[in-house]
Amino acid sequence: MPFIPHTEQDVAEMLASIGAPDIEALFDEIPAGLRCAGLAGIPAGESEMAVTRRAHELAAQDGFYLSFIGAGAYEHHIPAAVWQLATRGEFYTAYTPYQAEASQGTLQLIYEYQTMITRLTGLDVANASLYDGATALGEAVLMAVRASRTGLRRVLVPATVHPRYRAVAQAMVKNQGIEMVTVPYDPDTGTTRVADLPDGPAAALVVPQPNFFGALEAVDALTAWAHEHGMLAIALANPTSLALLKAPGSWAEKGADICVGDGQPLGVPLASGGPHFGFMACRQALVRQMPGRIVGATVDKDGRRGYVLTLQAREQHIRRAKATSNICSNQGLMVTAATLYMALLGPRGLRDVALASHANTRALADALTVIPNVRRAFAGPFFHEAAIRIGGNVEEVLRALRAQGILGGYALGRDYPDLADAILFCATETKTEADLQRYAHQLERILSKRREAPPCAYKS
Amino acid sequence: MPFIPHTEQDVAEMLASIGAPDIEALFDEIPAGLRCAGLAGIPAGESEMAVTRRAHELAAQDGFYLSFIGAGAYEHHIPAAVWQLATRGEFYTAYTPYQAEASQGTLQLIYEYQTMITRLTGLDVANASLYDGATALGEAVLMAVRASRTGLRRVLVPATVHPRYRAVAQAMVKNQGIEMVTVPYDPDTGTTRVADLPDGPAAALVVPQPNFFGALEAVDALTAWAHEHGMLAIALANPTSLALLKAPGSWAEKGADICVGDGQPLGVPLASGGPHFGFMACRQALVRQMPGRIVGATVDKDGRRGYVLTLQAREQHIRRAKATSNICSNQGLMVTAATLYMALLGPRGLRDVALASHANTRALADALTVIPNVRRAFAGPFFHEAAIRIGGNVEEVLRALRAQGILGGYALGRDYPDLADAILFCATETKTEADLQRYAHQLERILSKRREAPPCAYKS
Amino acid sequence: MLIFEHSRAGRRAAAQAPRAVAAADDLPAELLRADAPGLPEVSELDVVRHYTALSQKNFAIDTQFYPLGSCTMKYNPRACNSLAMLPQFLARHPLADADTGQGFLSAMHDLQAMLKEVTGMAAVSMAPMAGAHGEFAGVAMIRAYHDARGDTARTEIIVPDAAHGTNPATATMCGYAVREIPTDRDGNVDLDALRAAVGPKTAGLMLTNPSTLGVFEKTIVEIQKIVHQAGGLTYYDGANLNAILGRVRPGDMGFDVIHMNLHKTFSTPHGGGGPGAGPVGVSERLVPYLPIPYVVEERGFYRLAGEADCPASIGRMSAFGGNMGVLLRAWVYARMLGREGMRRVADYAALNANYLAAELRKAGFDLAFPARRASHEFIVTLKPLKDSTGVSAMDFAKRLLDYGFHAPTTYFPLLVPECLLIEPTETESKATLDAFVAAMAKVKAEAESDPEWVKGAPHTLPAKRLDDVKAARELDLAWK
Amino acid sequence: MLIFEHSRAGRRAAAQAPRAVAAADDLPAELLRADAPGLPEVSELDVVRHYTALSQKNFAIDTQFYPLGSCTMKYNPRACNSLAMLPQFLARHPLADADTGQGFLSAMHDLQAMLKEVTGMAAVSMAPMAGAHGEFAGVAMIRAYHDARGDTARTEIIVPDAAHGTNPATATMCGYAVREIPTDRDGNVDLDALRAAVGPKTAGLMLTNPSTLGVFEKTIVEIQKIVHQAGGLTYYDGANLNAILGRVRPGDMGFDVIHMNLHKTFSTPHGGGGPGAGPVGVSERLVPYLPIPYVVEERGFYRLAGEADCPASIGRMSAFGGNMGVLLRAWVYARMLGREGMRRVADYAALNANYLAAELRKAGFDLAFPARRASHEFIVTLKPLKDSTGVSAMDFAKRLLDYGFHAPTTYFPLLVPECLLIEPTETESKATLDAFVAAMAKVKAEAESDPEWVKGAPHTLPAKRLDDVKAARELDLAWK
Repeated sequence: MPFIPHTEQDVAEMLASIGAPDIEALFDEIPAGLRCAGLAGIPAGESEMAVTRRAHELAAQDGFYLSFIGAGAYEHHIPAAVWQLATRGEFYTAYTPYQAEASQGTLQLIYEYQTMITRLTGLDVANASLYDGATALGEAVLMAVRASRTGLRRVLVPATVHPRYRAVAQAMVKNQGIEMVTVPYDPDTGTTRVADLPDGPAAALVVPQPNFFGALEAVDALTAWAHEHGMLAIALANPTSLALLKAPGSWAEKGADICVGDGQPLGVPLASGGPHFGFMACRQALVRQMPGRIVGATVDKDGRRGYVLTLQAREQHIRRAKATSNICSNQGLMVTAATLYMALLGPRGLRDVALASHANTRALADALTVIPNVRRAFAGPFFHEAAIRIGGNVEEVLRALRAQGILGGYALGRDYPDLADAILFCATETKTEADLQRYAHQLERILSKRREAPPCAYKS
Repeated sequence: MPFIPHTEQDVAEMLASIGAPDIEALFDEIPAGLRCAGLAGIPAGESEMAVTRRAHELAAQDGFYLSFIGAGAYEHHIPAAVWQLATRGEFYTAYTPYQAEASQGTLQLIYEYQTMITRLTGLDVANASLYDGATALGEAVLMAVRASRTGLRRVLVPATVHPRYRAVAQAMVKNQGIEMVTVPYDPDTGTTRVADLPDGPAAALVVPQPNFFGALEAVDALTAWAHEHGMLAIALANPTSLALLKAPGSWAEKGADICVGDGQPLGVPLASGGPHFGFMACRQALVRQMPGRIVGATVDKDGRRGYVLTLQAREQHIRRAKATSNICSNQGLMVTAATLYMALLGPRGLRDVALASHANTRALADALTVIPNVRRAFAGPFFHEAAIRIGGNVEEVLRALRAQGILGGYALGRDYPDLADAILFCATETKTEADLQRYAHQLERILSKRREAPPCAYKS
Repeated sequence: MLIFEHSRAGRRAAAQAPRAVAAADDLPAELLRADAPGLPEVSELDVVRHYTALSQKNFAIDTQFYPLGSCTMKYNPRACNSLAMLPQFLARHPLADADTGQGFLSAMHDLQAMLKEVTGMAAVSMAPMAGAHGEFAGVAMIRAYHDARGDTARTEIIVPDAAHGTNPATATMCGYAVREIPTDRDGNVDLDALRAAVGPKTAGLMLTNPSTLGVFEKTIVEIQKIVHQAGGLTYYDGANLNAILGRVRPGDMGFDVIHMNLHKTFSTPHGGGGPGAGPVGVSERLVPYLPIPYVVEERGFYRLAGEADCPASIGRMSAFGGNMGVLLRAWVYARMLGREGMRRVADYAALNANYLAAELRKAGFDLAFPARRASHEFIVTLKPLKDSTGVSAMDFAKRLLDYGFHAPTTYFPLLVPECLLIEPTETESKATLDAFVAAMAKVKAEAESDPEWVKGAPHTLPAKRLDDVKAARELDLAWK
Repeated sequence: MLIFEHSRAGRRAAAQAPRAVAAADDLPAELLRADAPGLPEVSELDVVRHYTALSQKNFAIDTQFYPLGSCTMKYNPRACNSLAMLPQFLARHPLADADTGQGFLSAMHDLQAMLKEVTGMAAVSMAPMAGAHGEFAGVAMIRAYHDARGDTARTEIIVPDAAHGTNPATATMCGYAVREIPTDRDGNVDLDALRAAVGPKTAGLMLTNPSTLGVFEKTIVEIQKIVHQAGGLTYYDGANLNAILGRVRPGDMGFDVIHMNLHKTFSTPHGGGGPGAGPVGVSERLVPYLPIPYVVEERGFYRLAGEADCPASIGRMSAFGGNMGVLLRAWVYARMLGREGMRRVADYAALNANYLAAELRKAGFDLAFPARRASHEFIVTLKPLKDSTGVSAMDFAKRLLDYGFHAPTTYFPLLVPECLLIEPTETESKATLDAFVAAMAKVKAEAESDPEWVKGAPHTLPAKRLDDVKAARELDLAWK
């Protein structure tokens, strides 16, 4: 019996102790009519060996591609130490540290994580994670509405925020009667102009940096505008970029009030979409409105430093219907990985990753835009992602690239009809010069409709 | 500086403490003429990311094959838990447990391993490993010569012992004037006949079970013969087979005196040849002649059970020129894996592995020998390996199979000129019926010289 | 020591940095940060040694019996981890087209189908990333259903008082008022109270079964009918699915929605607080509202369904579709268990819980519901002990840690005073349960003979009793 | 508790067994075993929990500073492990043809070339599987060289008295008599004694440099010349190569053979006692005798050279050619270090050793060779402390464990009474070294004020002082 240690003798002794004739009897309180005859639709169990072989075959079927897709999930080198340590049984098979004295490992790690996030974001406090960047944005919107002195249920969200994030946040907040107002973007720069911010009061303005197009927003101006209009400023940031770009806590005069984002770039594999994790930091004054677990330092009976879950009165298991959120399990193991990643990279390493990613994307943009009819979609500075217009059928071109083992980027037309011929691409530090050239060469060939004999086999 | 934690300030402070002007000065006792200018032939260092990519590319280049090669190294399913636990830092980065109190993890594990080996072999004591099965055979020969009351420097070794093992043992013992006499095999059964054992005294007889051809030797008769002639019997056994076959300690009346073998089938990856490990067990009376580390149980100051390295007076660091062997580091981590493997498989699981391997090899032998001109090379029972004669050019056939992603086995002609048209093949529990059919189908096709259009792509 | 305390200006794990490139001189200076972020500056060995040491301060399934009620802390098979982390699975970009992920997607489709089968529901979406996330999806679907019918007067969700806090919190997040109903003496939902509570305002009911009290709701079918007759929908909180896997199916009980916690029932790791996965199954009428994406198969080709396929969907739950790596682990587990193995989960979870309850009772402990069968968990109340010795459930729990056992869940459910909610799971052996009973008995004896010693526990852990009050009062949430 | 004590008849980790097949009824009954082998019958969780707990009882580089002299316990980069364990590398059969392993073999060729470069030798074989195995290969080559010339009167190997025990043991295994020569007061080989020892019986000299005394042999070139002039060959024991990597090369010193310990200098793991790898490098005249296999490249194709290529080879060292997985780890490490990184190894190993020696001296400890530079390690003698307090080096070492430091090597080299051989390695930080000095000083103070406390150490470990004598006298080598 896989994973069940009982011997026949054990079972007999246990049933005798219980006073039950058989295991069947343990279910005698379940109405007979409900009892299920079996699970015919489920295959018979297989050995670890058989499932292992099957999984390897499926993985081999999918293979590897040279990927230039970013659009919210970024390929970075993950140090080998990260997952070798994160999957140690003591991290991997513990749960939420309810018994603090028996969970100092996880608790101290989260406290260190919270500290790292505050230092990246320039804000005072951070929580122990949310599901992903998109739900973190939704939680930030809810939090801002709760925290706003205005009582307003209206939040301004630029169209340059990741379309999926906007959709997820929308699904989260709409049942509470909160309105998300979309702010259009400047078609020249792909960024948000202060002039385009709508009139009328709102609880908060979301400020993405970099934005979905990879472009850098005028964060100081946007933040200042929000504060001037009595709104909170919610920063939405890429954590890698924070090693290079101004911390949200330093935007404008007073800094952003809340910062959220997706932590995936910090040591978490792409993995077809998850598990990733959302991070959230805020000013001290807002901490009681923050959702999710928070770890605090304290002392033990002997006065020695130790760590506990704190401010639990915000949470669902105490506050129930009045909790700041319904979140319970979060993305603890991802936070473990991210903490290891940030410790291994350090301030200079993370900055080097940001710089190399920026430089590679810049070099790729340069290489692509020498191809006839290919041009940058937007003017202005970008971080590690940029958009080109190719003046042709994007989906077809991407398919042709895929046949060469290259994932060329994200078709912006899927979300922005006016960008139907645009590709959003990203080249992180993982890309070599040869990789960039290969992309440029293949794109040039495809656009000029030249044939190339055997498809190149990076995918294996 | 990869892996060096020193800051400039650290270096300055440390040099000041030493009283040296610079690091260069620390080498001032090395004659100037010897100092090396640099290592021009070595490439510049690369980041973990770059080396990781390179290693993945090399691995992808090699790919996977459907392998039916055995010949001393066997593909078995390795439970995922084995290496996840064995590579825990506490096992992976500790060393020989010289400080017993700080090494109870490794010491107890080795004690458990020794116990498992004694139970598999049916002998009294076991050591903590040797390099591999071949060197274990060499050590067993040396040990038998030391232990033999006859003082003879002559050992009988059947030709059915793995040719590489014979070569390695030969290289180990020849400088000590020990002669290894090869005993011919019966060409009908591929086993050793008592009648073929040579006259004249010797210190020991080696008895392989199964032998290199996968065939089962008449171990009782051979062992009895050795003992009747005043020789020690050295068993050479496959550890998987010991779950099914009679334990060497039970061979004939008195049992084999020493048992050695390669532990690789017990949870150790094939890995192009190593690291594997050799195991060795013997009767209690011979323990002081045994080479290598041995762990013993004892008690601590409070009378609680604990474990230490023991009988160190046999070893090189104490006995120096008079040691039983020069071995120092052995294959500790492989022993860790093997212990985990044996614990996970248990007596029934290991027996199931042995039975399934036997059944698969039998089924494959049946499937192959219906092909015209293909016949078993030897009559008689086998464990999980058997030889066929194909009446054709073996190397050419193996090459054709390889082109289909199949490694068809080992060409016996490389070591046995009279078996030039023979292939030694093995089908462990990892093979499915479809795998066996695929091999049989392809061999049949190749031997009948039919062409098959696109090569099958198990190799990826 | 904190990792920051190992930091030394200029130290770094240099092998981890990419080749250095020039500063980003093309970026406007006002957008750049002036100072480096204050991450620790440490070596790779510092990191490995620090976090290895930290890990050793945790209790975990891999090191201790961890009978944390309602959390299903069972063995996490190691193969689930290694197979979910195959390089190709890890490397795949979430926005890569479906034709680059047929292997992965086929496994997802397979899991989705298996979850449909074990719950008996009409369809499943694996988009939610945790149990509470699944609850949100479920209640949002209930709301979408009523809204689509123009039935907007339904503003209440009924929740038993024994429910997990996530239930009322979820109802609030979906814009509903919460109406609590009491539990009767036997641990069942009070049917009269339920009948009194339902009405035209009833949007639905959220119910955990087996309940958080560790017993199966005997009147589950009546409950469902009462709510349905009032026009409400029924939500089945599957937190305790481990207790009934293969024995009884929520779909067969007539429920409209269920969420599953794969980190519980399908043994994906708990990871120190996640990630989990909270797939939802629905009855026919809620299928149009399922969260996206889910996996669809068309002539052997697998892909994720999106907005265009599901116009009435409550929408996306996350940017990229769910905790795929967790789902892969669940898939491996489910394939290893198979149909017989799944049923054995409930069988042996029930056997262990009932045996442990019986043995503890014999050892002098009071069960909260002694007349009932335990499901996969049960409640001991230490009220009498507290009254006689002053030793609380919290003290008792802390002292268990000294004996090498993780404590059961304490003070939940809230209805039972000084309670321990104990869930042994099916993967623990009788020997372990017996050792736990012995430790429980020993702590009880200690409480009776030397209550101060127990109140001072733990005595042998990396930290002694930690001061929660100080932590909340003098907030120290980041190192300075 | 032993794993056997968790065993229960009929229990098993069932997911690990292949599909059951019928008994092997075709095999003769007399060849089958009657009883099942007495392996433990346990669940997968039993195994995971038992061995996780056992692992936590170890000191290791990943958890403690481990200054075990002559063992080079430096940080083992984690990438070496994960890359050596890529599925394709693990799956490849050792007898698979070279064309199925060009990726793997090219890495091996690359490593072989790098090892040639760092040693300055004419050729390298990576066949030996540990340091002692490399020594065997080296001395066997020396013998093969003399034998090939018919120079059979050479029956002695000269070994300094400070040598590792493997040196004389190896000489014996190769059929040689051992002639020991003394060390002078400064820790150098006594040249006069060497001159007196060499002669027509001299087959060769085995020398460790830097020596086991932690100092560089200043007269290394003279030593080599004396032996060569007598017709002997010279063997360079590379156990301490970490001290000179990139600074000086054995080949440049005129030596004929060197072995390297990749688990030391190239940071492959020590694994609780192996596996190591002990490649050998040789001068031109020994090239024909190199052990097989080694990697050869012909027009971009890589393969292992065998008997046919190398008719004069001393032969095979193992069935399949070496500890390939260990070599892969060394390759990853070498590529990450590169040429500058290799030289830095010696630089910072020397810096750490000399700093630690200086600080310990300031703390009142006696260095065995205070007038010498330390190489990568050095010796403290506790003779004065032993004389005044009765606290031995062993007691001292055990007490260090209580402070969370693995003890240095004790009682080796044998020449120095009550010695601690201390090797910090380059991967430890100044802060760690300072903490170690503080612990050393504290133990010294304890020895002076309360010697019995130190003699009773360790006090805080999973076991107290273990009885070695009983272990050897009442042999208990397997559980019954």
